Amino acid sequence: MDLFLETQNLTKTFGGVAAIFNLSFATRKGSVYSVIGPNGAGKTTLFNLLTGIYKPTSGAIRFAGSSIVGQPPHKISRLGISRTFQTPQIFLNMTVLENTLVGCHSHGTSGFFSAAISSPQSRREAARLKEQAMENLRFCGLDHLAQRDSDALPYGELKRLEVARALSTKPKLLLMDEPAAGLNDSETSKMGELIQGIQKLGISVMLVEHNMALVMAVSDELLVLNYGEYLAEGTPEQIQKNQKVIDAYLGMGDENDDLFD
Amino acid sequence: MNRYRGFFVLALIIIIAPIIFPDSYFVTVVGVTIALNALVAVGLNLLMGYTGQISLGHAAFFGIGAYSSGLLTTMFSWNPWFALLMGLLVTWLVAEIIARPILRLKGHYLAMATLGFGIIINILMVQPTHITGGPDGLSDIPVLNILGWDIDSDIRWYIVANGALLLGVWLALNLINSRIGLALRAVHGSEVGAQMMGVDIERIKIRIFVVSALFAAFAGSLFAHQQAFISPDSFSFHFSIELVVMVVLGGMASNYGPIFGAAVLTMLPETLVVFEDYEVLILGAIMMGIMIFLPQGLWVGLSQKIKPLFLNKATSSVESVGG
Amino acid sequence: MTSLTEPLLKVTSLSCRYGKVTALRGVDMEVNSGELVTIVGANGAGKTTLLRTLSGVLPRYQGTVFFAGEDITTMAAHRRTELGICHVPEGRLMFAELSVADNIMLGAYAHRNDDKWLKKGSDEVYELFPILKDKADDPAGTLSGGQQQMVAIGRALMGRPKLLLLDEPSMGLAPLLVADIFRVVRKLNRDGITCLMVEQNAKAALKIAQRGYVMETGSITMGATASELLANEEVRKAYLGH
Amino acid sequence: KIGTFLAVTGPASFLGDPELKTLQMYVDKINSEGGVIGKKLKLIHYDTGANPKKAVNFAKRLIKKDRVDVIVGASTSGTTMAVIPIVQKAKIPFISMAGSVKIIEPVKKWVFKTPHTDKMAARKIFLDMNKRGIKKVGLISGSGGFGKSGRSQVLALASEYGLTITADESYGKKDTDMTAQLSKIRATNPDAILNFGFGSGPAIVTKNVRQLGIKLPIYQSHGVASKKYIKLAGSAAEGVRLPAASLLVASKLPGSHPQKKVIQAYKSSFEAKHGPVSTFGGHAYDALYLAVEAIKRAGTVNKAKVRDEIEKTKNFLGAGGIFNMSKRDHLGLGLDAFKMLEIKNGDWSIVE
Amino acid sequence: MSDVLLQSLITGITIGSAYALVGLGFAIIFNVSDVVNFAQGEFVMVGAMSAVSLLAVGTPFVLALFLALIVVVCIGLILEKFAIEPAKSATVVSTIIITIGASIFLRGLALLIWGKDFHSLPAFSGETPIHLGSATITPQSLWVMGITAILVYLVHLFFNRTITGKALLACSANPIAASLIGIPVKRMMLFAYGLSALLGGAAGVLIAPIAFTSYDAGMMLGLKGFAAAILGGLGNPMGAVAGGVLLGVLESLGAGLISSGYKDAIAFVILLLVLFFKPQGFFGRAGEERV
Ligand SMILES: Nc1ncnc2c1ncn2[C@@H]1O[C@H](COP(=O)(O)OP(=O)(O)OP(=O)(O)O)[C@@H](O)[C@H]1O
Ligand SMILES: Nc1ncnc2c1ncn2[C@@H]1O[C@H](COP(=O)(O)OP(=O)(O)OP(=O)(O)O)[C@@H](O)[C@H]1O
Ligand SMILES: [Mg+2]
Ligand SMILES: [Mg+2]
Repeated sequence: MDLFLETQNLTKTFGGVAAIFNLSFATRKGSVYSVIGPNGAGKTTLFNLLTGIYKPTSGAIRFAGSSIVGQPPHKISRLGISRTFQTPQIFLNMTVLENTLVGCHSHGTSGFFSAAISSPQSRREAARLKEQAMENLRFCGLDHLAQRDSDALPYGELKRLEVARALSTKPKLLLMDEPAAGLNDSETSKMGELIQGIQKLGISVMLVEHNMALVMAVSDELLVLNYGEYLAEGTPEQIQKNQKVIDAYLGMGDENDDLFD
Repeated sequence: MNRYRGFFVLALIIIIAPIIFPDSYFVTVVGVTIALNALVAVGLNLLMGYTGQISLGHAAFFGIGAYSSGLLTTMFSWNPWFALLMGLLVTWLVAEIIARPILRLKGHYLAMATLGFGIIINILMVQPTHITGGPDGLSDIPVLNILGWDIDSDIRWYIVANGALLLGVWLALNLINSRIGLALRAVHGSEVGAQMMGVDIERIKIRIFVVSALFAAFAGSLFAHQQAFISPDSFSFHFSIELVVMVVLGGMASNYGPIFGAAVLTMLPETLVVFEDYEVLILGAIMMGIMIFLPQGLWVGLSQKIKPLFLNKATSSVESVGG
Repeated sequence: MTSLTEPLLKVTSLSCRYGKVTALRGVDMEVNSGELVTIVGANGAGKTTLLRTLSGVLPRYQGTVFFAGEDITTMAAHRRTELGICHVPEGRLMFAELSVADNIMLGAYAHRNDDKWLKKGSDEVYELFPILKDKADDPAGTLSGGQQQMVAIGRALMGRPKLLLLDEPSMGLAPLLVADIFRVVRKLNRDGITCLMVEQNAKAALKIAQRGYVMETGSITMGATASELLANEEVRKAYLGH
Repeated sequence: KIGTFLAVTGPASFLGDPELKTLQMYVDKINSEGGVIGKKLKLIHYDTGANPKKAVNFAKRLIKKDRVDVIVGASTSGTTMAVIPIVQKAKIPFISMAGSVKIIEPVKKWVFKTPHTDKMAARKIFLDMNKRGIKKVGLISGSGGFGKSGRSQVLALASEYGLTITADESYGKKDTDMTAQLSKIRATNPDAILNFGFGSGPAIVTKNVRQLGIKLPIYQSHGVASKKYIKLAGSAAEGVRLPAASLLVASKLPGSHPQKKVIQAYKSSFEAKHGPVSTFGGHAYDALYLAVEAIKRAGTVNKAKVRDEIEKTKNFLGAGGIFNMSKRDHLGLGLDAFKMLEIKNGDWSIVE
Repeated sequence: MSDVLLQSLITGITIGSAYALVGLGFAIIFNVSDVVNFAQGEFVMVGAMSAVSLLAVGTPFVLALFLALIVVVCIGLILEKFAIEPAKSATVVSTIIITIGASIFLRGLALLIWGKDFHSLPAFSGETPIHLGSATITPQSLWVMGITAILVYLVHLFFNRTITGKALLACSANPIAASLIGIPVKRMMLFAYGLSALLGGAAGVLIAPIAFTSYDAGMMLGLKGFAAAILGGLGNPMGAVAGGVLLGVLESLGAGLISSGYKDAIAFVILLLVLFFKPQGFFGRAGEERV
C-alpha cells in the first residue's frame, strides 16, 4: 500500500466554527504533497491536527497504516512525522547547533541517571548525536552558524534552522508550514532546492505555502482547501486550470498586471 | 575538561576557605547554611532556570526531608541514614503525585499552585501537634555518623554540607550538558517546538521537578541533623520565596549563579544585623538594586562586566564575528 | 505640507545597534510627500530595523531623522504616531487577547477623542477587509496569519497616517490577497498617504512604487526610480529571482 | 560579656522590643555603677525575627565568634527550643524569656527561664473560674507556639479543676476576623470564653465576641499583658480577666508587697524612657539580674560556676515574682507570682 | 449550625471584599505588564498606617482617609518610576524579584516610621452591630462591601467602556505594537501602578478598623489577594473580584464549619483543585493555544 498519510472525514471546530470540515485525503509515500487555500482556510489547523497539537473533533487520521488520532505530539514525532512552524518555534535560548541537537532527542537513550553521572555510554551517545546534528546543519547550509545564538539569526535563517532541526528527528514525513514566507525570490528558489533535496533523501513532504511559483515547481500533487473544506485535488497543471481554485484563491494569471495602469 | 572548570574552582574555594579562616564563624557556621541553601538553589535552578517552570513551594520539599529525618530518628529511633533515605523516598512520592497536575499549569498559575502546595505542607507540619511537635518543633535530633565519625562539630558539618553541594553541582552539570539538559532547555524555549522534536514534555517536566525536589529534600535532611532542632517556621513560604530569590538574584540558567545567590542572600542578613532596624530596609533596597542594574543576576551580570577588564584584547576580535 | 523641495522624511547617517551587533550603518535616505518608496534587500539586511528606528520603538545609535521639517530623532514612539507616522509591523504583533474590533479601534488611540473618526475609520477598514467584519468579536490571536495581517494594516490606517511604514505586508497572504494588498497600498498612496514599504515580493513592490532603495548588511547600496531598479541586472539577479 | 538574641522584629516583636530596651537600659545602668565584679558588662545582640533557623546561627555566633559568658535571650519558645541543643553542648548558662513550660520540663542542665509558664497561667485562670462557678469553657487559641502550647496545658488541666472544654478553636497569626470560630463556640453554650494567644489575635477575638453580642465572661492569657491590648480592643476589653505579673498593677499593690519596690523602680525607669511597660520587659530584667547576681556570687565568669549559682538563686525579688530555683526547678516561681486582673475603665485592676 | 453558616458568610464576604480589592490591584498590574506585583500587600498596609498617622495628628476623618489614599498612590507611582521602569531589560521573573524587594523595603520603611505596634483605625460609623436573625453584621462590614462594590464597578466600566482602559490591556498584550499605535506605554504603566495602589490603599483603610494593622500586615493580605487573582483568572479583573470573595467565604466557612486549624489548608486545597480542573482560573479564557 503506498498510501502514506490518510484522513477520513476529519473535522475540527473552535467554539462551533469549523476550521476543518469533513476532510478526506491521502498522500503517497515519497511525494511532495502541497496544501493551498486562502488565508484562514485551515491549513495550519490541519497541520496541528496531523501532529497531535490539536485533537480532532471527529474523523480519522492514519499514518503508515495505523491510527494516530489522540496520540500526543511527541509520540507522533517518534512515529516519523515532523514539522516546521508558520511562526518559527525556535528555542531562542540556545545556539543553532543545540537547537538541532534537540531534534535528535528521541534517538538518544541515556536517561536521567546515566546523564547525571555522565556515564561513558551517555558521553559516547552525545558525541554521536552531535555528529548527526552537524550533518543536518550542513545539509541546510547552516553549518557555519552552528555556534551562534539562535536569537540573533535573521528570519530566513530561522526558517532553515527549523528544517534542519526537523530533519534531525529522522522523519518519514516532513510538514512544512510556509517555509518561504518572508524570503525574497532568490532565497525562495533556494528553499525550493532544499525541499527537493529532502525528497531525494526519501522523506515525504507536505507543504503549505502561498508562493505559487514554489508550490508549482516542487509539488507532485496539490490539495486545495476553502473555508476548511475540500475544494480540489490534483497535479499542479490541473489545479492551475481549475476555475473554482482560480476564483477562490489564485486569481487570474499574473495578478499584478493591473498594477501598471 | 572545559565544562568542569568552574566546578574545580568552586571546589578549590570551598577547600581553601576554612584553611585560611579556620575558626571563623562566617566560614564554618554560615558556610554550612550557605552550602545547604545553595544545594536547594542548584536543584531549583534546574527547574526554574533551565526548564522555565517556577516553583514557590520548594521549602516544602526541604521541610519534608527535614521532618522525615527528624521524626524517624527521634520518635522511632531510626538510623539517621535510613531516615534520610526515607525522606528522599517520601519526597519522591509526593513530588511525583503533585507534579502531574501542577506542571500542567503555566506561569503565574504554576507559581500560585506551588505556593499553595507549600502552604498546605507547612500547615500539616504545624497542626498535628502530637506527631510533629507543632509550632514548637522537634528537638534533640541525633547527629549524623559517617563511617564511625560523628558529624558533631562545625568544621565537620562544613565538610559534609559542602561535599553534598559539590556532589549536587556535579550531577546538575552533567545533567545540563546532556541530551536531557537540552530537552529541558527546549521546553523553556518553546513547548510545542520541543514536543514536535519528540520530547515528552509532560514527563520530562515531572522528572526534573522530582529531581529538584530531591535536591531540596536531601539538603533538608542534612539541615535537620545539623540544627538538631526543626520547626515549621524554617519551612514557611518565606523560605520558598527566599530560595527563588537566591536563584534569580544569583543568575538563572547558569550553574554557579544560584550558588552565588545563596551565598549572598545568606550572608546579607548576617552582615546587615549591625544596622538593626534598618536591616530590612537595606536588604530590600539591595535586592531591588541588583535586579534593576543586573537583571540577569549577579553572576552573569558581574562576569559580563568584569570579563572585558581581563580579556580586553581577546574580546575585541570576537566581537567582529557579529557583523 | 511645508514646501515641495523639502522631503517629508529625511534620514541622515542613521546607525543602530542590537547590543554589540550593528544592524544599521549610516543609512541616508528620504521620502517625499506623496511618494511610495520601497526598500528591497536580503534577509537580515536591516530593513525591519530601519522601519523600527523610524517609528521610534528602537533607539538609534547615531544620525538624525527629520519628519516634515521637524527633528524627531529622539522623539518617543507614541509622539511620532501623533505626528502621523504609522507602522504595520513585521510579524503583525496583534493584541492577541483583545477582539479584532478592539484592535482596530485602538489604532485610533492618538485620535481617541474624535468619535466621528472612530466610527468612520473602522467602517472604512471593514470595507477594505470584509472578512474582518465577521471576526470582529473574536480574539485577534485566533485569526489566521493572513487575517491578522489585515488587522495590522487596518489598525495602522486608524491612526490617520501621513507616512505609512509597511513591513512586508504581503507576507503569508494568499495570491489573491497579495494582489489586493498591493492594490490597497497603491490606493492609499493615491489618496495622499506617503508610504515606505519593505517587501520581499520585490517585483510587485517595485511595480507600484515610484522609487526604491536596495539595502545590504545595514547600508543603502543603491537608490533609484522603481523602473531603473526593475531594469537593473544585478537587482534582478539578487532579488527578483532571474 | 552577655549575649542575647531576641525577636525584635517580626511577629513577636512586641516581646523582643521591650526586652531589648530593658537589657540595654540596665546594662548601661550597671556599667555606670561600676559594672560587675569590677568589669563592665558588654551586651551583644542579634535580631532573630522569631525565626528559629536564625536563632541557631546567632547562638553559635555568640558562643563561637563573640565568646560571650552567658546568654540571656530568646523571646519565643520556638527560638529557645531551637538553641537548647547548642547551649547544652557548649555548656553555657542560658536564661530564656520565653513562656513554654517545655523549656524547663524536663530540666535541662544549662537552661533557665524567667517568665511564668503557660501551665501556671492556665491554673490561675481555672482557679478564678472555679471561684466564679464557671463549668463549661469555650477555648480559642492562636496557632503559633504560644497559643498551641497554652492550649495543650488548658486541655490537660481542665478536668483537674472540674471544667469541661466545650469547643476548641484556633486562629492564625495574621487572621483578621474570628467571628466564624466564635459563632461556633457560641453554639456549644459555654459559661465563659478563654483565649490563649498573643499579638493582634486576642484583641480581634475580644472585639468579635462583643460584636457578635456574646455576653459571656472572657478570659485571656498573660500573653496580652500590655496596655496595647486594651488600646486595640477598646471598649470591648471591659471586664476581660487575665493572669499577669504584679508589674502591670505596680501602683495598685499594697505597700507591704515585697516586690513593690523593685517593680516600681523598674516601671518608672522604663516608662521614663520608652513609654508604658509590659510584663515582657520585666522578664528581661529578671533574666539579666539573675545572671548578674549569680556572677557576683560566683565572683567569676566561669560558666560552670555561674550556672551553679543561678541554680542556687533564692528569694530573688524580680519583676515577675520571687524566684526560688532548685535542681528540679529552673524557673523558681510560684502561682502567687501571678495576679488575676480585670480590665476596668480601660485600666488594670486586681481581682481578689 | 445555620447561624454559624450565616455568620461565616457575612465574615467571608467582608474579608473577601478586601481580598478582592487587593486581587483586582494584582490583576490590573498583571494586565499591563505581565508582572505579579508582590508589593501589592504593602499598599494595603501603607494605606491603613498613613490613615492612622494622619488621624493621630488631628486631621479630620474623611480628609485623613483621602490623604492616606494619595500617599499610597504616590508610593505606587514612585515604585513604578524608580524601580520598575529603570529595569528595562529585566525579564518577568527579575521584575517579580524587584517587587519582592520593594515589599521588603516598604516593610522596613514602615517599621522605622510606625514601629512594631499594632494600630487600629476607628470604624467609619460606629461599632453598634446590626442583627440579622442570629447573626450580626457591623456597620464597617457594610462599608467594606459597599465601597468595594462601587470601586469594582468603576474599574469594570473603565476597562470595558473607555479606550484608555482598552489601551491599558493592549500594553500587556503587546507593548511594542502598543507604542506603534501611539499608546504611551510608560505612562500607562505608571497609571496602572497608581490605580492598583489606590485599590490597595482603599482596601487598607476599609479593613483596618476590623483587622488592625501593623508594619508587616501587608504580606498575608498580599498573598491572599494573589490567590484571589489567580482563582479568578489573572487576565480578568472581574475574575479577581469573584476570586477574592470566594476565597474569603471559603476561609471563614472552613473555620466555622470544618476546622479552624486547617482552614487555610482547606482554602488552598480548593484553590489547587480549581486550578487542576480549570487551569486558567474560574474566569480565565480557556481554549487551545494557537501556534
Ligand atoms: N486555537 C484556535 N482557536 C480558535 N480559532 C482558531 C484557532 N486556530 C485556528 N482558528 C481558526 O481557524 C481558521 C483556520 O485557521 P488556520 O490558521 O488553520 O488558517 P490557515 O489556512 O493556516 O491560514 P493562513 O494561510 O493565513 O496561515 C481561522 O478562521 C482561525 O481563526
Ligand atoms: N533582537 C535582535 N537582537 C540582536 N540582533 C538582531 C535582533 N533583531 C535583528 N537582529 C539582527 O539585525 C540584523 C538586521 O535584522 P532585520 O530584522 O532588520 O533584517 P530584515 O532586513 O528585516 O530581514 P528580514 O527580511 O528577514 O525581515 C540581522 O543581522 C539580525 O540578525
Ligand atoms: Mg497558516
Ligand atoms: Mg524584516
